[in-house]
Amino acid sequence: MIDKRVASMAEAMAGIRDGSVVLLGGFGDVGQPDALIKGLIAQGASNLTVVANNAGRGRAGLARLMELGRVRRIVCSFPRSRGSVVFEELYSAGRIELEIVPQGTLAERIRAAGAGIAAFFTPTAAGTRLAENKEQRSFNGRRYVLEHALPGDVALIEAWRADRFGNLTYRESARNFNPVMAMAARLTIVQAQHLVELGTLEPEAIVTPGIFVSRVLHVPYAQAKE
Amino acid sequence: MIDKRVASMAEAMAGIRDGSVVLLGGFGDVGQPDALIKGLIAQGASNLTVVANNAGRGRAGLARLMELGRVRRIVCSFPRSRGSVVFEELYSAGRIELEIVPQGTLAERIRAAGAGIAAFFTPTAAGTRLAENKEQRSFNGRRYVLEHALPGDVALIEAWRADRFGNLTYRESARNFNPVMAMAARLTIVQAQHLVELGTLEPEAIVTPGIFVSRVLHVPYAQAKE
Amino acid sequence: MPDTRTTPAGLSRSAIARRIAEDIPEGWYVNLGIGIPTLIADHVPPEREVIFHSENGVLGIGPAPAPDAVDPWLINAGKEPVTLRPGGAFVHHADSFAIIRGRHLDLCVLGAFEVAENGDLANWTTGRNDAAAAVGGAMDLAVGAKRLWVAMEHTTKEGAPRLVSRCSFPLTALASVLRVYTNLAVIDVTPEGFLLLETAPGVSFEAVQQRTATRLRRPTA
Amino acid sequence: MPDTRTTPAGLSRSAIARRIAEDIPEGWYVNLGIGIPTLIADHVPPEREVIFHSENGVLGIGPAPAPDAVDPWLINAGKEPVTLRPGGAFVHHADSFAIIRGRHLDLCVLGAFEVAENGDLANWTTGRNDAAAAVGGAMDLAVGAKRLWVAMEHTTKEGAPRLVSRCSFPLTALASVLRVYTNLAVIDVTPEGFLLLETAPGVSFEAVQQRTATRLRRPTA
Repeated sequence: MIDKRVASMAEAMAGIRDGSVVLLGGFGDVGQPDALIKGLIAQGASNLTVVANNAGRGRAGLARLMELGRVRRIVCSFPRSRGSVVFEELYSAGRIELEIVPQGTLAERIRAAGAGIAAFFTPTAAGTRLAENKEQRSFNGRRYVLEHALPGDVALIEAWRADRFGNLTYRESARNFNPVMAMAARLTIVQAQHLVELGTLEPEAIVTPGIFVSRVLHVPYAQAKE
Repeated sequence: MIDKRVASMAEAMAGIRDGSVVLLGGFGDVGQPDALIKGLIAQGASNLTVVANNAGRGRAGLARLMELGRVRRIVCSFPRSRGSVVFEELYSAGRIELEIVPQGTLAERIRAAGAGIAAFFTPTAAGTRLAENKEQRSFNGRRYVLEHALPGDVALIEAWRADRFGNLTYRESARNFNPVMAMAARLTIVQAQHLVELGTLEPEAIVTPGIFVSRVLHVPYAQAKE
Repeated sequence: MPDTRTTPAGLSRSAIARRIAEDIPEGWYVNLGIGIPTLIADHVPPEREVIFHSENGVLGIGPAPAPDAVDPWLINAGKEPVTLRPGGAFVHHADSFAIIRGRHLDLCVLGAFEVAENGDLANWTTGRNDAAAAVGGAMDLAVGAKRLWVAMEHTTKEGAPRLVSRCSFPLTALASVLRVYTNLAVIDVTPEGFLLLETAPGVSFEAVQQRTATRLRRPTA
Repeated sequence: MPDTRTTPAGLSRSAIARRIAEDIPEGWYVNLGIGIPTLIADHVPPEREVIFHSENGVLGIGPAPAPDAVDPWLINAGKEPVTLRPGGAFVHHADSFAIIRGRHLDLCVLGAFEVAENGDLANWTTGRNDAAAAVGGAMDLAVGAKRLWVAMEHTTKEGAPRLVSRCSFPLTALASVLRVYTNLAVIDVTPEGFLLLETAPGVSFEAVQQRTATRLRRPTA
């Protein structure tokens, strides 16, 4: 029987290695896999590259992981926002590397990794500072920038419903980066609000088919936001 | 009030011009917009480029459009299949141009057009006859081919349910190329089995949001397959 | 530099938003940036159906919820709670930016630091000691929407013009802005440079020209 | 060329499919090509959960329906009616080929005209007077799946070997095939060329070698 459900956080986090590239779902706090990030903090992997839209807020979650010195490099579109104090401290102290990527290019680079596309030409950032030292080329008289796939070793994903195959649905705007990141990592770990019986999810409405998912941990809301 | 529903086939087909690139949804007969193809035959546009997975079967639908001499060029992955008699006749007589594209490259080129990506590197066909005269480049020791976006002037789409905004769902494997083609044309025309009230379609389960859709024609099944 | 004490105030931020809302017809798909643009939605009458998109994968955003009706899973790109109108839909981030980059939005309205007379936009970083500036979706929106309008104050707080011959700040996108709405005027970007379409009540062409760092043309009609 | 009259028949098409099914463990995501590969699904016992994928956007294909229970909207890539197992899902064509190209399938089994000892695959066109050959999804599957196996008759009907030092037909993909199952043998493609793993009952190594156009190695063990 295929069963991707795991019974404990330790099992969910097993095998994440130092130096991993970790894709973190979420947009701000919404759709962010809070419990798994806590689990990663406890698990101990370090020297990580984190790919996420934001660079953490406050002192918990991703900010805590960074504060512990476990993140060598962050790839994101919006590092500096209200409350990104830990990132600001580390960055001004030269203790974290930053790659800023326009949000759509970030999403598309991750999708490309999941879809087996090595690189693509996007009009975004053409002629700007973020395209410096990148190949630029004109198609039909318009300028484009060559951007490369951005695969992860691990993806941490928040979902709404999951079954034992790892089929997933999301809730409203908590979908955001999660389905794209789920495609793009060798090890995709999901925290799901609800576990449901196989066959319960409507085949037309499954957003992430289980083929992209490695492990599913049941994390009801109260526990996730504790 | 936004209302993309049209009352007649003539209204659905209005403005399709000679020389258009027409994206035709469907995989074999499933998800194929039979009624709209008939409408296009009646509408009269000629010198068309048709982008579809297959090159038509029998003497009706796409085959009929070709037989009438209205298709100058076809872009597809699977031209020669059981029953593709009209295509075979035209092709061996030198009366139709053919571009063969691997099926995944076809889908991705159409998606790229819809997503504003000018070109991308795919491993598919690298080193084969279908990559001749195309740019090839290695990434991480693997060979890739540069493929270009394939936009349409018109897309003809079959959907299961539609509302007045043009939000769409599909039925089972009739989804296939339809959502991708819906994104990639300036004028996207839908034949829908069911028209439903706005707000009836579950926002989490809409596959094609109305932003990609121009017109919706109600074509119940009996009528579509008449 | 003009004397800020004599600068005509022109329109309030809310009035700029209201002015822009007048120009958005029914049926458009629209993305609104942070700042003045966010205020526009409140000025589109509910009977005029305009579909608002947000980068985080929401189509059909409605007004802010009552404080006791906040749905924590439903936010906009500014991370504020929102509602969904009937006919709304959710997509993932790659599809959301396919919508943006693929020229499916009829309109995007962004704030700006500067707009140049060739349509260059600078709105993501002042470039000063700010290597970690947050670009978010601005660059995608600026190149991707069918129409890019800018909503901003005509000058900085210090009175320096924001409509310039060439941007001094790092660019967000080249030659993208089609129109600028400020507290003083509505100005089109044309192949011949800035074209002043209208001024705010009580504001003269000369007052706008004085606060603009490059030549404004007037309609020839 | 070997005399076809004395060619050992070896396994039937169905027996080749059954042999391959033995090597597919529970939990794999598998795409089956047209021909012998299609027969494999019938030989995987239902209690062993293997998830079959089809290019036209179906995950979780089940057995063919009864003739009176055909659902016209549900077909596989061979355009035959199929069923969907519990836990199945539908995706669109770009996502379906993201699954293929993105190395998410554990296995793809295809038919072939020829396989070369370096793993080159030729299975889409004989290249003779056939400029309109149909490639379908073969090239994507061949480069995209984690493992590519081939199922085919060991020789042509005329007795010509299909396992060759270098393909004579136009290639589908370079250096992609990992294993070949034929009516006569199971053969791995290794950096040192073809490695014969087993022969069909009553078939000798020599009989297989005689019908193979390049050298077969035997396991050193």
